[in-house]
Amino acid sequence: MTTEEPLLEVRGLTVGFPTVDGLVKAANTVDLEIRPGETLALLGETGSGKTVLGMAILRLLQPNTRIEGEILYRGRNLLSLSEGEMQKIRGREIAVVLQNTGTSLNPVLRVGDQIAEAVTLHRGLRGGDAEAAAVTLLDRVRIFDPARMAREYPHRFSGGMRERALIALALACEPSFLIADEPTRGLDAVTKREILDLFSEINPGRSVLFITHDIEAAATLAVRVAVMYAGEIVEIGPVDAVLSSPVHPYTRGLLASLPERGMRPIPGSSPSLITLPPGCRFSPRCTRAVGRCKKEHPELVEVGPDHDARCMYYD
Amino acid sequence: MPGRSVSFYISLGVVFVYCAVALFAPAIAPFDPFAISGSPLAPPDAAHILGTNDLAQDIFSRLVWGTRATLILGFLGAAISVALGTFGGIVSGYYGGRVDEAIMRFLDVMMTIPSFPLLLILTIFFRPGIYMTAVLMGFLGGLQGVRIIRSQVLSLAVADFVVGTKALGAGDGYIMARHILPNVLPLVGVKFIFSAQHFMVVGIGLGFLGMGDPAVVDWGQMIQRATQNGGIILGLWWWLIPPGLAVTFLSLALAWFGYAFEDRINPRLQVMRV
Amino acid sequence: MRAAYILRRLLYSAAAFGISVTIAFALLHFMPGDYITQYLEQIYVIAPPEIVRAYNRVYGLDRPLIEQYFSYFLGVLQGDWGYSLSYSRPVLAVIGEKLVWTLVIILPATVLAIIVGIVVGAYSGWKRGSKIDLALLNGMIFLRAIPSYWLALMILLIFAYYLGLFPLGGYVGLSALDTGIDPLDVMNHAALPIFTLFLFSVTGTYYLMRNSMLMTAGEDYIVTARAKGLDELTILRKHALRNAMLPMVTSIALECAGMITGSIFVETIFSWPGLGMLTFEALKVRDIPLLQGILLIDTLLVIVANIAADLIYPLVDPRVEVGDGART
Amino acid sequence: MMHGACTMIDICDLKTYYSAGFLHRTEVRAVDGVSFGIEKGETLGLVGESGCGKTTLGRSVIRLIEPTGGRVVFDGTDVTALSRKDLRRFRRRMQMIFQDAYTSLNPRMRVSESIAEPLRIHRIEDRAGIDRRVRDLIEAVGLNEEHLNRRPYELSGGQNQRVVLARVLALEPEFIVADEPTAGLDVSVQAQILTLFRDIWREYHTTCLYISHDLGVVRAMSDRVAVMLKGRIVEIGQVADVLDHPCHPYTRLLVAAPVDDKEFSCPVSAGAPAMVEVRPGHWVEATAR
Repeated sequence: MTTEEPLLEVRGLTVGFPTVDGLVKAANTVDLEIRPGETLALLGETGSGKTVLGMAILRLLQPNTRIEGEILYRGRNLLSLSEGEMQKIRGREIAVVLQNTGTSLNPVLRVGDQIAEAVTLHRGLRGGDAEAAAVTLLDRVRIFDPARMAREYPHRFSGGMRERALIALALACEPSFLIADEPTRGLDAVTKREILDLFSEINPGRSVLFITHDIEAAATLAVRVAVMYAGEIVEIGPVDAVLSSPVHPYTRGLLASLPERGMRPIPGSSPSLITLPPGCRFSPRCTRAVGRCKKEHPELVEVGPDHDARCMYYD
Repeated sequence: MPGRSVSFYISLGVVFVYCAVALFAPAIAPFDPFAISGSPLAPPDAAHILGTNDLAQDIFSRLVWGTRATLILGFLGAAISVALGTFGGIVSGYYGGRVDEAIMRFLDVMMTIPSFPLLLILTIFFRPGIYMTAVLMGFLGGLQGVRIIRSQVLSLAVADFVVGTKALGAGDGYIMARHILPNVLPLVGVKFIFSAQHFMVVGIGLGFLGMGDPAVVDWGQMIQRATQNGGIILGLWWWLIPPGLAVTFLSLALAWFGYAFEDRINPRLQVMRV
Repeated sequence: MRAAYILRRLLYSAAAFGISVTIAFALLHFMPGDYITQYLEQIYVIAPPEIVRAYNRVYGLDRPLIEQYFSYFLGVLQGDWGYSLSYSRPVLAVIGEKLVWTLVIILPATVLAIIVGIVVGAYSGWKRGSKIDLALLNGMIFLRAIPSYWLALMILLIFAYYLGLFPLGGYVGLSALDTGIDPLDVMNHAALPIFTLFLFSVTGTYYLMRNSMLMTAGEDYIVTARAKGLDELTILRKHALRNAMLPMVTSIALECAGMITGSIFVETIFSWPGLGMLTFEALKVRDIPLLQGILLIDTLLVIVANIAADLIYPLVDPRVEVGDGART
Repeated sequence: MMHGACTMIDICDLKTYYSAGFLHRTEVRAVDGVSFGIEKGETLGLVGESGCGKTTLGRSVIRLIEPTGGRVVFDGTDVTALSRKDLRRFRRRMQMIFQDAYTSLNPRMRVSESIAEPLRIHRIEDRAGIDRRVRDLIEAVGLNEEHLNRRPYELSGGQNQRVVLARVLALEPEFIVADEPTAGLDVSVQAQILTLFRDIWREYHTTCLYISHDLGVVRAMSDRVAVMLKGRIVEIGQVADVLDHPCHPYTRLLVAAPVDDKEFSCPVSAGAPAMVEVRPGHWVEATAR
């Protein structure tokens, strides 16, 4: 299956935000590929760089951000496209479901109109046709009485319904690639399950980058999992391999931290992204770290079939 | 943001110079501001560096003495306004409920009455001296301050750290003094600067409209004399321009200081501004 | 629901007006020294007691206070706002005449200030941090710090006195004595006052709009719009502008009170025969009934502006259910 | 009725209603007649979706919100009947930990001031004594003296939550209401904080009401669990009983149990809803037919 041409390929992506205190290195030489039709979960904690990676693909980061590397989508480097060309890709080829569901819809426009806007823009449908398309989309994400809800404003929608509306918006032009940024954050257990079900249902055959900190959600949806720590990918592989027999000490620690898996915490805290530790970024917290770990920066190496990890022990 | 920081110190410096002039007015002014010290409407010369007015008073001396009135109007007014606004805002926002309801309804009504015409009528009847004028302005301005402080206190009053301190067994007075007040102080500081600027401009405006305290020299009355007694017709720039320029320059310095100060204490705004 | 809401706002404004009538009355009747004596002192060195008594009778000052209050209140409601001492005419008639002239300069100035302030402020906020934004911002801060009377005086000196482009004051030229009032002539006289009031007001609108736009530009729904593939202009027009304008509705109403203050100075300096100059003259001769009337009309203007804002707000913000208060 | 002999907290028919709206005043029954008890040293988990009234219940129990009706008896003292003054003195014995540690600390206070504050409010120690206690406390929660001079924005979420714990522990409370104290934290930090809580509560023998929407956390932290739905407790019992053998339809939905499990079907009541003991110590609200 690795022989298939990837839909999107990230090569050596480095993202930095200049701040008063120094350059925040949010992502560091990230290599990643998303294959046609697969759901890849990008798993990481706050500040690991997972959201930055997703936003960088669509070039939605602040203008003063420093981005290096390549993002190849169907062979075209998105980072070298003009803003106009990029606008044709956003929403049509690559769509995104943003986090912060509560504030991602424009409060003064009707939900249906916000969806119809994308339909008009990319599919050329106008007026009533676009509205009808919006209603169909709302129906598809299981919003009850879609014709009526399309005419409502976002404040009438509950958290779960807004999430659905955003998913409908992302699906408006049948993008071949969907980025979902923490779509289950802040949702109740029951609603979260419904949204996860919806995701697996609406995306057959579509490539999805599922950005999350929720291991359970990643296990439910993903085919492959990439684990990020301090701006780099430390482990990537098939979901079963990574979540049941993790290799990297961070992945192991993360899994052991789960209340269901014994709740054994990793000591210490994530490093500052301005002054990253030398050598392996995880070494200050790693119980197995040896002298070499603190000096040399490990590369991603193959540790199993289609399964890579960034750790000296496997070098 | 070095630019902002530079303007912060420069504007602060200008305000200090004004304060110094006010403080040492007797030493700086060459003449008694009320005394007849030459011939009327004399153009600037060595003795009268800004000439004389129609009453033959030295304009430069009057300008120097006028600084005092301006600063008293501005800073006393601001102090009263900010004290009232802070106290009212904290009480109203913290207690909420009926107290808040009563205060807000009262303010709603007061806000409907335009404050400057109201101030004019109050001035006519109280015939206040300069200190009372400052108090009057401060009181009217304080009513608006209550709203601004209150809106901040409303969110502070339900903030976890306030509820948590209540859970520790702290009394209301303690919470307002130790937790609410320190968190609104930066806002109060900004409000103080902008209020001082506003009250100086308004106070001098009162003088300009003939509502000034006749016992003191103030720039407003100077502008009024100059405009009403022929300054424009005769084109006597040294009579017309200096007092207005003095207040404009001070107003600018305070405004600049206020914005720079706001930037300093409000990192969120700082990020957003530039 | 909507009718109930409007009714409540109206009742509320009526209460505010009633209280301002009361305040006007109280201020003028409980203060030391009655105004008739004060006024007559300006005419006679020592006013003959018969004349004082005659004036007191006409103005009802010999009756009990509470009776005076009710008759004043009823009078105000019936359009009897008292009798101007200096004009020897009913206050309302004097005010009505002057109000027209004030509106002639205030309305164009306000409309212009709102449009320019919103457009420039929106641009500045959208392009935050750019050179143009910083230049505009600093220019506006500068302009705002200049006292309105000083601004008016400088504009008068420069454009009328030194450059001679516009008349020095008044509302018509001398030729009006022969030919009657010529609108073009009036416009020529009104240009500088309007320009001054515009400058005075535009800074506030600009600053509010810029701040509002800064907030809006950072919102998540702007990112959503960008992620849809919309171009920047459409995002600004369809998504940012309307949200950023929401807080402006109420702010602009508040600016009206500022315009009243500004017009007092501007009209005085340009000798424009509106409410502002009327205020100045009434102050000069201590014409208390007239000042009372001016306070009431100013209050009414603010009330009208507030009601307008209350009515407009639910139209632009769907989140405000008609029936909730529009403002918090 | 639902607890043993050494009850620490006894809540009886607690009600907290809010009224909202201006013209059309509507009443929201956030807590609508809740009764349960917590034994000494026990942790009771409280689960339910957002808006079910968990937070209101937690705050009403320690009277941070005035309940509309009902009683809370704390170790023999009727908390709901205390005067404002007595309540303030009584607060030493019961404390609260909030969801967001960052907003739980005054941004203008240093860590040392925040931890010392409860001691000062209750005038527990002299100056030197407070200093010593603050040092002990900061170590107890796994931080060190150099953190004492910091302010909340200079610390991470996890560190702030430790400071909050130190501040709360300063009074050595017997009862703590913890309202989703790790909801905003990452899994690895959550594990650090929760193990710290568990160790300290065991050490001090603290009674705890632990509010969370995360069933995994509740299972790890509590002895018993109560399930809340629309202001009412619908199921309560030992953690394993309730989460592994849920009876109430809502609990079953929450834990995603198979729908047609006949063995643990919900009791049915003919009249008003009432709690029924389906197994020893496992109570379920009977659904109305």
